[in-house]
Amino acid sequence: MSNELLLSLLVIIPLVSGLVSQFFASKWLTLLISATGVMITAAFGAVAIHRTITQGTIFGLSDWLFLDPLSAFHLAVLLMVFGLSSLFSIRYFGEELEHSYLTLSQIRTFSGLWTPAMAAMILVLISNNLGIMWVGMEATTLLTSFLICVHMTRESLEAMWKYLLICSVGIAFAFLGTLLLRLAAKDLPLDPNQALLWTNLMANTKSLAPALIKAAFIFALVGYGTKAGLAPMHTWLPDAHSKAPSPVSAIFSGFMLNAALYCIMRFVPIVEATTGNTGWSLRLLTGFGLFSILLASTFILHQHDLKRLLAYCSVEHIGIITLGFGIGGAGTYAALFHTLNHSLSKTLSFFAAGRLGQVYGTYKMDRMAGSVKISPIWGLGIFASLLALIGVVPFSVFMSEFQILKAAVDGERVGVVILFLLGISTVFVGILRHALSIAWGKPGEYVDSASINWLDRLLVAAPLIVLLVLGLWMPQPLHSLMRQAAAVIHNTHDIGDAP
Amino acid sequence: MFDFLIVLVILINVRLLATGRIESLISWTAVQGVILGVFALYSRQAHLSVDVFIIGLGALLLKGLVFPAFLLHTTKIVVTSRETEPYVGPIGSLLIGMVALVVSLWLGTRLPIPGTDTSHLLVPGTLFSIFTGQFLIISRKMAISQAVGFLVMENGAFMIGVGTLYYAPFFVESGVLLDMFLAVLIMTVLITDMNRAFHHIDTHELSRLKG
Amino acid sequence: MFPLLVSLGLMLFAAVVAIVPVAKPQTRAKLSAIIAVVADGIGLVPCVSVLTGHPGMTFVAPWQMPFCSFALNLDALSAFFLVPILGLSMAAAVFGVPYLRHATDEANLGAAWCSFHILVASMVTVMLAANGLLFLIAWELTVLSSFFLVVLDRDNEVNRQAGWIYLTASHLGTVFIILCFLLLERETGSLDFSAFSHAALLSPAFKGFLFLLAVLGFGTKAGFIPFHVWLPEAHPAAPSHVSALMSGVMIKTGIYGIVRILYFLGHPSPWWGWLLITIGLVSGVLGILFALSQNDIKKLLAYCSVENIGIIAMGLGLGLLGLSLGNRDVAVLGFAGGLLHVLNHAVFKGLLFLGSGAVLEQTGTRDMDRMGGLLKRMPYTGATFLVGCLSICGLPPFNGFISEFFIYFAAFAAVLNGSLSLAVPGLFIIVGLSLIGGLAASCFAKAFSIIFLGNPRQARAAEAQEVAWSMRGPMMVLASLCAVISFVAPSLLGIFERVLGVFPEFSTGPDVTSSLAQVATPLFIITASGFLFFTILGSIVMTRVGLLANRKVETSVTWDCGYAQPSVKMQYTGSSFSQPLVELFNSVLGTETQMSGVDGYFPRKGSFLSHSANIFIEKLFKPAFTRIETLSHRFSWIQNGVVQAYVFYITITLVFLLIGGLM
Amino acid sequence: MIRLLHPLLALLFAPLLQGIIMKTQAFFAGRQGPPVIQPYHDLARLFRKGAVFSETTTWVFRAGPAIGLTIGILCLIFLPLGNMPAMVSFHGDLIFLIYLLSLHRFFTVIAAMDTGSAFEGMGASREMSFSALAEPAFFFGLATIARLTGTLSLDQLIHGININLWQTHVGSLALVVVGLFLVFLAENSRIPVDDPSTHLELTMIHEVMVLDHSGVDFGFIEYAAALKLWILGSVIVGIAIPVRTGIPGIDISAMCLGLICLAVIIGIVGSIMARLRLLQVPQLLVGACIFSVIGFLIQ
Repeated sequence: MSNELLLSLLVIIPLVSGLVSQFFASKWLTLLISATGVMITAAFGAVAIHRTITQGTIFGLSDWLFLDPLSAFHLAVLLMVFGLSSLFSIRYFGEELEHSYLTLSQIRTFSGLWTPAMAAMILVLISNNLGIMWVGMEATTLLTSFLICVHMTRESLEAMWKYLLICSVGIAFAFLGTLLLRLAAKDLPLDPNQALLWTNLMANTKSLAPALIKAAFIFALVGYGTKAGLAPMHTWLPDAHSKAPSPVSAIFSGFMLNAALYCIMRFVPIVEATTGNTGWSLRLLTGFGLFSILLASTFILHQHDLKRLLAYCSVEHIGIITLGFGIGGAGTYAALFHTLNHSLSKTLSFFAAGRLGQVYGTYKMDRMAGSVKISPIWGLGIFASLLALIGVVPFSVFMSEFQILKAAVDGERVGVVILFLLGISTVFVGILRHALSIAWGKPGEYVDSASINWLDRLLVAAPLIVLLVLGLWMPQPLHSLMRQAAAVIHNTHDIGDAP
Repeated sequence: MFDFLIVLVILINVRLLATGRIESLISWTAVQGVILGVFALYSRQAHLSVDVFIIGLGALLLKGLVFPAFLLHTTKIVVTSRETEPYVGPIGSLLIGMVALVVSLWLGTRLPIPGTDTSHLLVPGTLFSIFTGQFLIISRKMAISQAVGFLVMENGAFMIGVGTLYYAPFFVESGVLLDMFLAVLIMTVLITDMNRAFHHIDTHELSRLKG
Repeated sequence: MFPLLVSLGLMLFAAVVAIVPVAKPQTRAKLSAIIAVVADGIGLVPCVSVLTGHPGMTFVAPWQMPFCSFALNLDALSAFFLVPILGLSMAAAVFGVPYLRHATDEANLGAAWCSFHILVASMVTVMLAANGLLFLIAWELTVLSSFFLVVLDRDNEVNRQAGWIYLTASHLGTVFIILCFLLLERETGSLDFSAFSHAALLSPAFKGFLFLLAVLGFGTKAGFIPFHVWLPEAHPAAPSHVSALMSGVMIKTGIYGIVRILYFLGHPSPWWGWLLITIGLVSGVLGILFALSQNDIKKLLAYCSVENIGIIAMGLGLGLLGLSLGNRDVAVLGFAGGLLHVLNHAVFKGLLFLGSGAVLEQTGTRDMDRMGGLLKRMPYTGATFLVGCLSICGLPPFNGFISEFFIYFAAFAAVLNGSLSLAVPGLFIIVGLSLIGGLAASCFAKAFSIIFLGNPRQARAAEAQEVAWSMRGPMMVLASLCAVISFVAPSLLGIFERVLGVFPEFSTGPDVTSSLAQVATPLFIITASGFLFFTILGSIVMTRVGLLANRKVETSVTWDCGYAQPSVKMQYTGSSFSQPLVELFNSVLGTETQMSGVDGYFPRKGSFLSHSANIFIEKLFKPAFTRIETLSHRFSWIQNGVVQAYVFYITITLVFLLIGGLM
Repeated sequence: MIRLLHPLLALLFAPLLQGIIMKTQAFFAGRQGPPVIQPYHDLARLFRKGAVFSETTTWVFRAGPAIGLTIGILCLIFLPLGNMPAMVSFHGDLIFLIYLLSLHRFFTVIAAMDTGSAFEGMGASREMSFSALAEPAFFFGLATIARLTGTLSLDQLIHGININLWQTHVGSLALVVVGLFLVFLAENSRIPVDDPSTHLELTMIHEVMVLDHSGVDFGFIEYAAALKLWILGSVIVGIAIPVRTGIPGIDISAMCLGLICLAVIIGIVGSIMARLRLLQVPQLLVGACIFSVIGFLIQ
């Protein structure tokens, strides 16, 4: 199969499966088709990633589509998160179907938007053209906004409105950023059709106008940063995450934020090369990262709602990732590693929160006590994932945080080290307190224990095992993929300074 | 001719800042959309091919007719014609608008566009539109006004896009337009839904989710 | 090294055995405990051989992990710490089999044993690790596995709270360790310990900073005041055999860490010594005072661990001071005393916690004021507990005295020969140690007599029975070790020679042996007088038996100045026993009492309640945490729910960045 | 052979010191008083008696007195008297000595607690509290002198104190002696800390702990108490009286005279002072500590 076809299929299959799912009257079938679409895409995606690893960057559609190590790495995370979330959506909505809470139209809304949203995110990753990347990102916002409202309540409407408005504003900035980038390359002797291609821009950084590039980066940073949930643009995030159905929250936190961050990372090497590798953009990233960590940590301390807590935790972790990118050097590698770790653990925690929420009928943490008794599997899931999120050994989150810290210490960034540690320690204390009572507190009287099947076990075990293994052992292919991805951001072929 | 159109856009922004009526907001945005459509077609006259023409015309139709029509339709449904007590009154809005204009002009001097074939008002005009849109979103309470603010922002970005790039990839531009279309569509649908759920569209009261 | 690897493997295997549902939980528990005992035994072999003079060993395995290598190193220092770890684990595993059966329900049994084995395995790895990251992983696993044991009794809110405090404190401590390692890595270029020794060449100020980080980080684990707050919460909450392990050896990993870092840092500055001595004095005196005011036996023991850690810190501090000021005798004896106390404390604290476990199992309470008269019903437990009490008070002829004697000796040497900057700390140590000794004697006289002597204060105490042999056995072994260590003390000097020989500072300059030789004769005489003691005692007892042989020996009620109707309630309780001292030191203890007195002509009922909260929790940590929480509330306006405000933040950010970026 | 002399002296004449104290007190009270050898009569009588044990008690109760006596005898081995050397001496023997006494106290206390009696518990509690404060003062005093004489062995330490040292360091030595004397009073349950002559009431410390002991055991206790008085007394006298002529006759008699004087002083203090309130005892002991501190500082 040619690379062209392969890359196109990655977008087409999900779109088609979203469309197909609309034509069936069976609720289960609709859900299953959507999940099948995701799985097929995942298979093709795996092939594409494999090709990137073995053959290097692959291109398609006159270079408009490509898959370089950076996007391949993100694609791998995406596929993992979507694959798991789709399985979980069967379980999650299946539970509601059994109690007939869901109508066919709601299921159709979900299926019709779920895989197209995936397609949009894949488009973001595989498009070499920064304009198309923007289109994909905006499409993501639009497609996912109605996913928040699968259960239409006052609060979910409010959350959706905030999400839509804030992210649209942000995305508009990102659009301007993209245009400014294009303007900076305006007089380059390039075919206009090829002028917004990232690879072309990278090849011509010497002749770009620094002032415009800087402005472009600021707009892109604020714009995509809004979508990524960087503080202080993160405000939509707790609302949207807490009101969306859990599978949707899982992809929000597990991948959508990273996709936006990925867009920023596409800008970074251009900016750095143009401004003479002074670390200007990296300093901005460091600042946003630290601010996100600290601000999120203050909100984590007094949260009462589990999903909001997890949402703020996402802000914190996106902050950590951004900080890692901002530190640069080995920090970039660590940030990529953290992306993977965070996505896995956050996905699991949203799964668990969702299922437990169904059992308890609330997300208020003081009423969700004793989950291990109520549902051993999911109770364990939420507890383990919360531990993983706060960086407890031997989960791999510890490793990536350690590496980021190491990069900061090696770079003699005293302030960064102190603030970073302050932030994650606060989060540790704040989350741990809740984790203990959620796991082992005294459950309320009217809570039935939940039913459990093999899918539940799989959904808890799979991410946990991966997190555990990565915490103690780094597989060579992943290692080299992340190194190459880091090299893409550093704009070096020499990847010697990464671990 | 360019400068004239850009000044028109800026003046319309000022008008938008000063008005409190939703219908007036929408119709002035429509005018702005039409101007931008003309702007797009005019600025690309030298390279006019079929796809560029389609994009230009599409932008004119969408921004000048379709979006305002959507919004006006929604306004009818939700039966609200006036802003209830915006956060900032007309005078204040105008003052802030002037500050924003000064900032935009200053930023324009810091952001020279390569080449000599573009108007020096283009960047300030764009930024001013962006700021105006932002300000509308921040200072108005009705959800529709915020949608209008979003449109104004997009108009600004559109202006610099077509004003400087005589030839943009068809896919990118059409993708952008499609996204815009969807965004406005979803916003209007959502506003209708919200109106059904809350019996108002005053976003000030949409503040149950906090902390 | 091979036996240790086998030992580690077996421990992990035991952990697996404990949780894989192939047999009944009880069977699995027993099986895994047996495997663990075997593993501990195997592990002890190389440790003992290294301590007896065989060369150290290293092992490096390929491990795919950035910055990490699976490098293990067994030198005399780690062997010295490993011996108590493995030994006490063995005792705890044997004790745990019958104990846990009562302490937890069957569902938790597998998890409890699994955590236990991982705890031991990770402690062993901490001792062996020769790479910073490997060390950290093992270190954190120690915390995590013991955390699960602390919260084993999960329905108990108090235990969960204890678990939270424990994990939080440990984690915050670990942050400092991580920083310390990372800085060492930055300066030496690798996280391997072999590279860390280059740190000796750094500037004194930087080394001082590293030392401070190590004290903060490892001191939290060791339980230095004021970082000790987790200790009195977590140790009582865990099952007793685990408490024994935690108090006996786990907190010593903190001491190990400090010593290990000291080995890297080369020549110390005097203030390091002063710092450790100050910490030691404060921890020692306050620790035992807190212990004195407790009614909960396990809490008492936990606070007492703080005290003993203080004694260890004093020894190490004195050693450091001697080293930095060039007084070899003080240095060697101080270190040796501190290290020996590590070993000794493991033995007697393990013994005491096991004893408290036995008592807890029989009486169902940790409140000493509900016990009493148990010596008659549990003679073995009582006798071994008494040995533990005597040892922990540092009374001859048991092992606690030996290590305190080292420290005294070093302190007196400092007072005798040193300049004033050495003599004054030495004097403080002498006084502090003697005060601690007196308070400890009071504390354990109270503990032993309230639990084991007098009349039972409650029905369950009256129905207590001696525990199973498999619980008695470990206690008896540990009790006899208390005596044995004391009696073989002169021959232990060679071990210290080797342990200190690893220290680069000691491998150069005058011989360690000559300094150690000073205590050889005293130790020999002390040992000999131990035997003499028993000889004289024997003859006196014979005399007594002879004298009483043909005389009338009666039994009666306690005379009590002729009061005819003594009641059980009239006995002195633990709180009344410690009342004079508690009142004397009330300003630091903050003991609160509530009394409703007996009033009127026909008084009905009076009540008295005393409660000693930890002043550091109440006055330092709680307010600090509350403060942080209130501070965090200050920011909640940011998320005020108004979408306009949210967009406003974005605009402001953008404008600032634009102006700042393009200026 | 001379090394055996001091232990023998102590074993034989320790009760005599108590007799002297009683005689002195009687003299001050204007009474005839019992003969000086009355303590020997008491001991003999006790050793002839049977015993009554409380049902509550265990072996700990029986072991207490025997261990106490054992320790009293063991301590004598390490004890010099002026120029008269100790049987055995080593570096750090003073630490060992103090801890042996501590062991003695520990067993006395738990033996008392074994009865389950409120009175004895009270005494035990006080004994432990006060000794915890007395011990640092004792150590402080010895440390001061150890620094002055430059040795850690009690034998050499006492030996090293002579007229010259007193002349050069009279201030510190005097303060240390005062401090040690206060500790001595406390450790031996003397007025103003404790009153051994009453056998009832809530005011007692040591005596109340042995309420339930009888017969042979009580004899052990009494004898051990006498030995303890001698042990601590000989340390104080050794420091306070710097007669080191090297002529055995003069040295020994000087020391014996010193011990008798000490007994008389105790008697006088016991006669002219009242017992302190319990709350003031810690202040006294802290005072003793401060004496030693100043002694250390001004050397």
